Amino acid sequence: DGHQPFAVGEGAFNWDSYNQIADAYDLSGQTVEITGPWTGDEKAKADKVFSYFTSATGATVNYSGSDSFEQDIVISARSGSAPNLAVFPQPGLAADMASQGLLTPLADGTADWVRDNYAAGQSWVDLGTYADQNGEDQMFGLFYRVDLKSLVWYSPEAFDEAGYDIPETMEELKDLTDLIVEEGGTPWCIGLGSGAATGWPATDWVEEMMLRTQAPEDYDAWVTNEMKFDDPKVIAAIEEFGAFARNDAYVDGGASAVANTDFRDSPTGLFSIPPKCYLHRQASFIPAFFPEGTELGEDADFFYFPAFADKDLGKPVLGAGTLFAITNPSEATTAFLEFMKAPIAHELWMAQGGFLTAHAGVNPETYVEDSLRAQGDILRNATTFRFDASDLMPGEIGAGAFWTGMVDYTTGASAEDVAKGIQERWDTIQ
Amino acid sequence: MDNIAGTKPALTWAVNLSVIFLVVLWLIPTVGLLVSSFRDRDQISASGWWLSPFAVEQNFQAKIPAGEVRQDGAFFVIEGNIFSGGEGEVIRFGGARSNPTAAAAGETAELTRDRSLTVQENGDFVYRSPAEIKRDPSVYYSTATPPDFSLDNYQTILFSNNMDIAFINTLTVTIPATIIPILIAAFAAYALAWMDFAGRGLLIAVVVGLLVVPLQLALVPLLQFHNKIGIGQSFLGIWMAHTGFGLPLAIYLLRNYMVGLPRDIIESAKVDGATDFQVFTKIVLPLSFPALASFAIFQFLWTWNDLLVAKVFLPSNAESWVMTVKIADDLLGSRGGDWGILASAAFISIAVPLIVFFTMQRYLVRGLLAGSVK
Amino acid sequence: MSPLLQGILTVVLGVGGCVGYFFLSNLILDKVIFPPRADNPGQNINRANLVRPWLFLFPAMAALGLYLVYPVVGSFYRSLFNRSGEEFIGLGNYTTMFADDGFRIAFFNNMLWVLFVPAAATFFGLLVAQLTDRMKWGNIAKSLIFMPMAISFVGASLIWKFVYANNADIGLINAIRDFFGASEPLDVLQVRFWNNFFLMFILVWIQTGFAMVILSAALRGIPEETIEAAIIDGANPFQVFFKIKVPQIMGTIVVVWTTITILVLKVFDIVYTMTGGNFGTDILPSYMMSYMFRDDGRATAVAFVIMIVVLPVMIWNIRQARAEMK
Amino acid sequence: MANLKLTDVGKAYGGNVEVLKNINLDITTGELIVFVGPSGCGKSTLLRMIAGLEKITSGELTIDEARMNDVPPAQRGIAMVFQSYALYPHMTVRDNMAFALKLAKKSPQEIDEAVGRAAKVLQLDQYLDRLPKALSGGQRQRVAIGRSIVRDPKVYLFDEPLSNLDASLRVATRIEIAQLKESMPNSTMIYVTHDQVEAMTLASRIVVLANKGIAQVGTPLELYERPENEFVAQFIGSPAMNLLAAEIVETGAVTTVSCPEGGGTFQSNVPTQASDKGMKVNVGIRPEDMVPTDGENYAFAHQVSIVEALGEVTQLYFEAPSSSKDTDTVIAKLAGIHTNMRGQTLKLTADPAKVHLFANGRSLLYRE
Amino acid sequence: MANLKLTDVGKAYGGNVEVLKNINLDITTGELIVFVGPSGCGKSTLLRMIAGLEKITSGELTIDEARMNDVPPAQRGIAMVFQSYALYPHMTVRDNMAFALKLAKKSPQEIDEAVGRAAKVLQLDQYLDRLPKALSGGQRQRVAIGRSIVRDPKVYLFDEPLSNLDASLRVATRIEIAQLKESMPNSTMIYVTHDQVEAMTLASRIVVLANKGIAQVGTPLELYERPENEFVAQFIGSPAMNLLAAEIVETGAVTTVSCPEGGGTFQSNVPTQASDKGMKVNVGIRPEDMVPTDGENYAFAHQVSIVEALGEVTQLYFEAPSSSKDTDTVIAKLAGIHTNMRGQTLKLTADPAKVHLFANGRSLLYRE
Ligand SMILES: Nc1ncnc2c1ncn2[C@@H]1O[C@H](COP(=O)(O)OP(=O)(O)OP(=O)(O)O)[C@@H](O)[C@H]1O
Ligand SMILES: Nc1ncnc2c1ncn2[C@@H]1O[C@H](COP(=O)(O)OP(=O)(O)OP(=O)(O)O)[C@@H](O)[C@H]1O
Ligand SMILES: [Mg+2]
Ligand SMILES: [Mg+2]
Repeated sequence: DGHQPFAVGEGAFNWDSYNQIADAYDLSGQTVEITGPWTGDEKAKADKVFSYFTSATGATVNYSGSDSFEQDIVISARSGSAPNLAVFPQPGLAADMASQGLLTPLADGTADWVRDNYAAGQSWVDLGTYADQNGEDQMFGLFYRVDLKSLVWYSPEAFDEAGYDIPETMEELKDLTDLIVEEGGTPWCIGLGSGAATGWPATDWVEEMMLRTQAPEDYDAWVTNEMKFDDPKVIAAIEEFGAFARNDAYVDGGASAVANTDFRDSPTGLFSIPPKCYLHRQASFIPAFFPEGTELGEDADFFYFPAFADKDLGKPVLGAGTLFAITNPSEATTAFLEFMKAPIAHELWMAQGGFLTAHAGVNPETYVEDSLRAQGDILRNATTFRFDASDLMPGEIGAGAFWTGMVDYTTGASAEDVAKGIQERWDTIQ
Repeated sequence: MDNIAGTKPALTWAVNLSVIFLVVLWLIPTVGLLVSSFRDRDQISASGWWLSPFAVEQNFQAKIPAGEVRQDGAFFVIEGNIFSGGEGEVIRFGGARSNPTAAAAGETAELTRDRSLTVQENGDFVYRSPAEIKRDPSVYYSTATPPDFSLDNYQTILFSNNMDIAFINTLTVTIPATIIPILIAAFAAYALAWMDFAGRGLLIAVVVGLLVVPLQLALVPLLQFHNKIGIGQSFLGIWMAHTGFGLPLAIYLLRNYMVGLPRDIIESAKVDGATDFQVFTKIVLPLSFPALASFAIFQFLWTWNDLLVAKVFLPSNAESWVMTVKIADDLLGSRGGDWGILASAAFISIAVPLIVFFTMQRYLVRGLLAGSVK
Repeated sequence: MSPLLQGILTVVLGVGGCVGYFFLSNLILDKVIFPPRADNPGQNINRANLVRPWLFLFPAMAALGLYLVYPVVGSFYRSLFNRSGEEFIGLGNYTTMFADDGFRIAFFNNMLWVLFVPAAATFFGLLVAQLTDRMKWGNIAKSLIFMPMAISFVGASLIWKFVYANNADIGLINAIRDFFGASEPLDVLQVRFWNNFFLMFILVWIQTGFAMVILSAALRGIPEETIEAAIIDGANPFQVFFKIKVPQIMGTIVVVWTTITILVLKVFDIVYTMTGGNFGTDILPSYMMSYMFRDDGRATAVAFVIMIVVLPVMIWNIRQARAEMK
Repeated sequence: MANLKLTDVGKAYGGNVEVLKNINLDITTGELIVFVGPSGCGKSTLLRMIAGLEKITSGELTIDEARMNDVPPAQRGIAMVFQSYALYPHMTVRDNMAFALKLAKKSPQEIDEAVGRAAKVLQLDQYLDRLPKALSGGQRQRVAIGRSIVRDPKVYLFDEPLSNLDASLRVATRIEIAQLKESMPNSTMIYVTHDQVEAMTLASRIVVLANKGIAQVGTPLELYERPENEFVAQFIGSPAMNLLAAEIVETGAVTTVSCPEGGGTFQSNVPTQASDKGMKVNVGIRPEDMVPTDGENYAFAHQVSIVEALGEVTQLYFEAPSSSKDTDTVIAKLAGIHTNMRGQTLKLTADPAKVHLFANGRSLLYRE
Repeated sequence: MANLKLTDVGKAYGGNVEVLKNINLDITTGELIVFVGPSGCGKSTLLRMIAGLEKITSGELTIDEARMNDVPPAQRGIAMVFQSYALYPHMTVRDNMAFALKLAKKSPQEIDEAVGRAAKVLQLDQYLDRLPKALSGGQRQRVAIGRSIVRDPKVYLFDEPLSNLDASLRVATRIEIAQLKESMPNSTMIYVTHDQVEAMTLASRIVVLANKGIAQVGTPLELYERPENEFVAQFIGSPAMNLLAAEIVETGAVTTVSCPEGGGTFQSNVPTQASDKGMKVNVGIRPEDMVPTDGENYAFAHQVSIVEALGEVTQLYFEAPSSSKDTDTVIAKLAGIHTNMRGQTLKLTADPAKVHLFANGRSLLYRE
């Protein structure tokens, strides 16, 4: 709704950037239609951000969020009733639509701007650049909002009482895991259940392991299938994941519980008394599913999912993000994207919580919590940043075969078989 | 039939008992959902719904503010009440999260590093530590929590913004989307059942075949079509879409019912001078009430619970949301795992269809055709 | 204009329009195009009667043609193209599909569903319809059994999570196992092969209400006298049921069976939300959904396989219709 | 053995539409009882109560001394032909007839034989494999009859079983039924019919139902010759008995009544007492008993308004004289063909033995 | 005006079950035609073809010279009473009767009046607001009749409309129908019945159907007095005409036949030619024409096996003598009540005017 939580001109926000937009545009009477995956609370936050665009330019913003965004946007774009902008949670889908001519490229110069203004700018440009209908690469996607994946959540209190220390390396993490088992506890909570999308949390694990066992170039090759899915390197990464998930002693409920426990329920084990587990690897959004009243920093905290000390791969970070793409251009749309580039648009959400950004020009003070700021730091300190591979793979793989393959793997199939199956599937779509 | 003499009571009993058994079998899952709809998410994942009416022993954590530490010899001591003055009854307690029920109330639990903890039933505790107390210690205890039901989930749904509009929108979609296909289908069914023309068998086959067309295939071309003719995403569009999608089943059900009507009655009406139109409206339609009512129930249910068609054919702004969209995208959205809300949503959306079912059930009458022919 | 008002207006206009269409078109046909007063009334009336069925059928056929036939034909055409829709690959989608293990599993499971669900739902529906037929609280019992019908598939899946959950504190089945001393909870949805039946039972649970409503209407249409005659002939309640009632409502049973079969071939929600097609529970519609909007060629190819699966049911129905028309 | 006893039986539909009350009837084994009565008087209802298809609202029904009110139909040992046939639409004629036998676990030969026999009697042989919907009305009715006669029940209930049959088939079937009855002296038969001939020829006793109760029970001839009341008098015999208003002028073993139509007096063999003199009575004379006369003492004189020549007999209709009661027209039936009588004025009288006297609707024969 | 003409009309069900063939019939305005014939001979079928409810397989139907084969029922100007009633189950009796009138856009008063009148005639007044399922069989049938007589069509088609009515109501209704017919000289009526009396009294002409075709058409008395063939002879009249095998011994205006049962010869008024002498014939005598005789020249002599006293008449059954044909039993019908005749041996003869002669099934009267 239109209620603005922060008065214009007050606080640590970059109000200058707001004023620039306000001065440059007068769009009264125009509308920007946007659809995206944010619903519920996130939609409310986004609406608040957008309301500043309205107050600056006079243009109305209609954002509607949908749980089945991926399906909805394809239908509406194909049938010619697409909104002006779409917020894609996965570059893969955007690339698909770009190749079908359903997206309009961003204004010239956007690529340069991103390169200059985003941390690790080139990688964001690459992630937003796809082949159009004619096979020419164009920049279609502007990233706004980043999720950080390489986090392990824990209860500081439980750690404290048990005297556990935050592991700095993967080796230490494995030792800690064994130690917890020795002391009669269960170290991990892992849940792959997510209805039709069951299995996706496991893909994150595998991607993390890829980044921690192989060079980033290998990761990139894997994403594009230059390196086959059944490459021994990939299989090794899968088995690294299996070392955690397929060990009955390591996971709450035993290995068989992994596949069908809802990912939204799985973190609650951290907070039960006695604890059902001590560790939970999941992206930055997961606190939304912690029990009511859980205070970040106090009752729950995170640490970086560490890298192997004996591999010289630095501190790789896995992330994901949403991007804006034009599905139906208009004057107001162009203006809106300008607004999205402005630091204020990022700060306004940072101040509401649950938002990370790669925009270098924002004022970190506007992060509402320390923990977010800390995540921001992880992002900033990353030596390697890679985007979620499954989001980049073709839908049938990244949002299909990969998911189900991982479920098969956790329920007993061998990594080779699973990887081979996925590769076969990949072969059929080329 | 109800008048038949000497129905055996044993048989009646057996019938009653089997029905009770079936009803219970059918009801158990739903009862689970109903009960869960009154509980919050944490409770739902803490204990089974069948235990919810009973008090359960649950473990809690109480933080002890380290403020008023008292020195007692070599020990640092904190005293107080874990309920901080409130009511409560401790059953067991412990000093470590990993062993929250180490000792019974009133006993003293020896903790690591020579610390000890005593908690009375009423929550009074004494915490003793040989070392200085740096961090607020926690006491873990178990207590019987009484069953906790609330209407919160329902409140969340019913009083969330614009739920009234969504409700009205849903009705706006469902009512025409129920009536119009029935009407069109009834005519077609009559033609397929009682009119003689070439290609009738083929048409029937086509209708049966179309029953199986997956909706998803049709969405894009249809929305394209609607955009082309200028309907776009609108209520008119969704009515038409539901009509199209509902027709095969409607025609199929109605036709099958109508062919069962006695031929003599229809012929008699024709001899009485009725045109086909009149035969249809005055004879066939009234006599087909059971089939019309059955189909109305199903079409209503289907449109009422539909999410996909609503999302595709209605504009995506909040003013046009129907309840399913509202619940799926707005209320559940980021809270996909909130079973309590899901459960209450399921129950709220069940209410109207059940009312429809009850009202329509009256038309599923016996002996509608009795006395008409020998 | 408020949508409610708009809705009421459309109901009135729509219904009025439909009735008006049928009424006026008949009137015009009879009075204007083929007036019976011409030299040969019989001929004109007959011409009118040749046209009339099509008047009755026109709206339905237009809607069906536009909303179903046209997309289907378009889709079939689409299924001959590759993923991007640019390259014509003939039956390529079909051949790759048949070579796919996932498809074969889905197909096999789907056959299980097609055999089991309609049979079980019809059986239970008939059972309930018959048992409650003359019962005092029959209507209440029926409403309770009908209730699952009114719950959305998503709601239903949630309900069954409370039964199947792999946790004695949430899932009823595991709670019962726990009560009888089973140590480890069992995820019934991961028990290969049988998990299909656990999923199927959800649909049976839902669809029994449908079968019950239709069959109960049919049971009530049976002429009482034939039942009385059978009773006098010495038939016991079972014989009355199986030899008199069931044969007389056979047509309706076919209808119910067909409808549920077709539903089985369309419903993916249950599998989708309960297991996401994992653990060997995929069925064709959910298999199709994993391609839908990504690779339309493949998705529509699956759709056509589904339509072919239903062919025997169609033929059965056409036979039945022929027999009735005699 | 099948003694049927109805004691004070009554029936009300839906609790208030009273259809029958205080029916008392004793039927002994081997009887063939015919129910007759005006359409809608409750014949089918009574039959259905005996069958157990309608609950008995009040009173008691016993078969062989056993109370039957609450015994289910199947246990009563009855076979029934429904007025509406009630054929099983999904079974062929053969299966319709064999159904009860199959239920009774008869051997296939037995069944075949019984069905074949019944089909032959009812001339249904060539239709055995048809479904009921491909039969004519009469054929359907014959199947219904066939269905009951293949069985061997204690009690047969026939509800207008021949109404759709042609005359010759009707006679043949009627005779079949009579023979069937004779061959099974231990079974009882209750038969509803509107056909006088059927009633008269078949019945060991006839029950006339009217006004929710029994008007008279008796052998066919009793009812014909000595009707208890005007209702029965007019109901039995076709066309109905003519009733003429008159006054008793002389009493005794033979009663003389005046006839207001002029024509002075004429006699009836009904005895009266002296106190009856001057009593207003209705004189009942059956059309077939009316004889033309030239004498002075005729019962009735009028112009013939309609002549119906039926071949065997001719019926003459006289426009209702003011004195006739209840029926508007007086009818006389003369043997042979008399087509040229229209417009003639005829005087009619009757044999005193065939003149009935009714006072207040009741026959003077039955006075206490 | 309603002249109906059937030319070579035939009907086959499902393409092969031939039910009727070569039906030729000319019906002129104002006639009341009665169809009779054995059950299943195709009466209803013919009626339904005239109504347009059944396609005419071959031949042509015209009404007032307009070919009707393909005209839908509503346009033929007919009203019909179905053998199966075919009441509208969801309408009250009143609405059932008013339906056609409402369709014809009659004014409410007109409708009320017409329905009221019909209800009164049919004694349905008190049932006007009931649904068909709460009516007795006869009441339903009356509603069906009422439904047709409230209208004013060109052609009435009645399919056994009185079969479920009691005798008195039947007579009354029959007379109503006759009067209705009379009051509408421009309408034509076709009436199917199994009741001889109905057929004889109502019909201006009777059509006897048999063996897929028409056996004879004629006025009732023609059929009774001069049946063309044995079938009609036996079909008309109840009980059926007795047929006895005999041989012509003397020819001329009066024919003398021998009777093989002994008893020498007796006469028939059927004229024969000299060439007929010695011809084997069947002698037909109606039961009601049989008279007991003591003379030598009797037609038949036998012991009485069954006596049926119907009140008005008594029927005597004689066990079939070897010479009787077709019917197994010879029946005689004597006026009055004769209960004590069982076991007696009677000699029977008949008035020569009432003795029919048949050769090869056809009457000698109709020889070319
Ligand atoms: N649908 C049908 N298919 C085949 N044969 C049929 C069908 N309907 C009737 N018949 C046959 O046609 C013949 C004539 O039937 P119809 O009903 O006209 O007889 P009917 O003369 O009216 O007899 P009834 O006096 O018994 O009513 C019968 O032998 C009947 O079995
Ligand atoms: N379900 C019912 N509810 C109310 N009245 C009924 C019901 N069924 C029958 N009746 C009435 O009960 C009376 C007796 O009906 P019943 O069928 O016994 O008559 P019936 O003597 O067999 O007549 P018919 O000779 O016409 O068949 C009729 O007046 C009828 O209207
Ligand atoms: Mg009756
Ligand atoms: Mg007939």
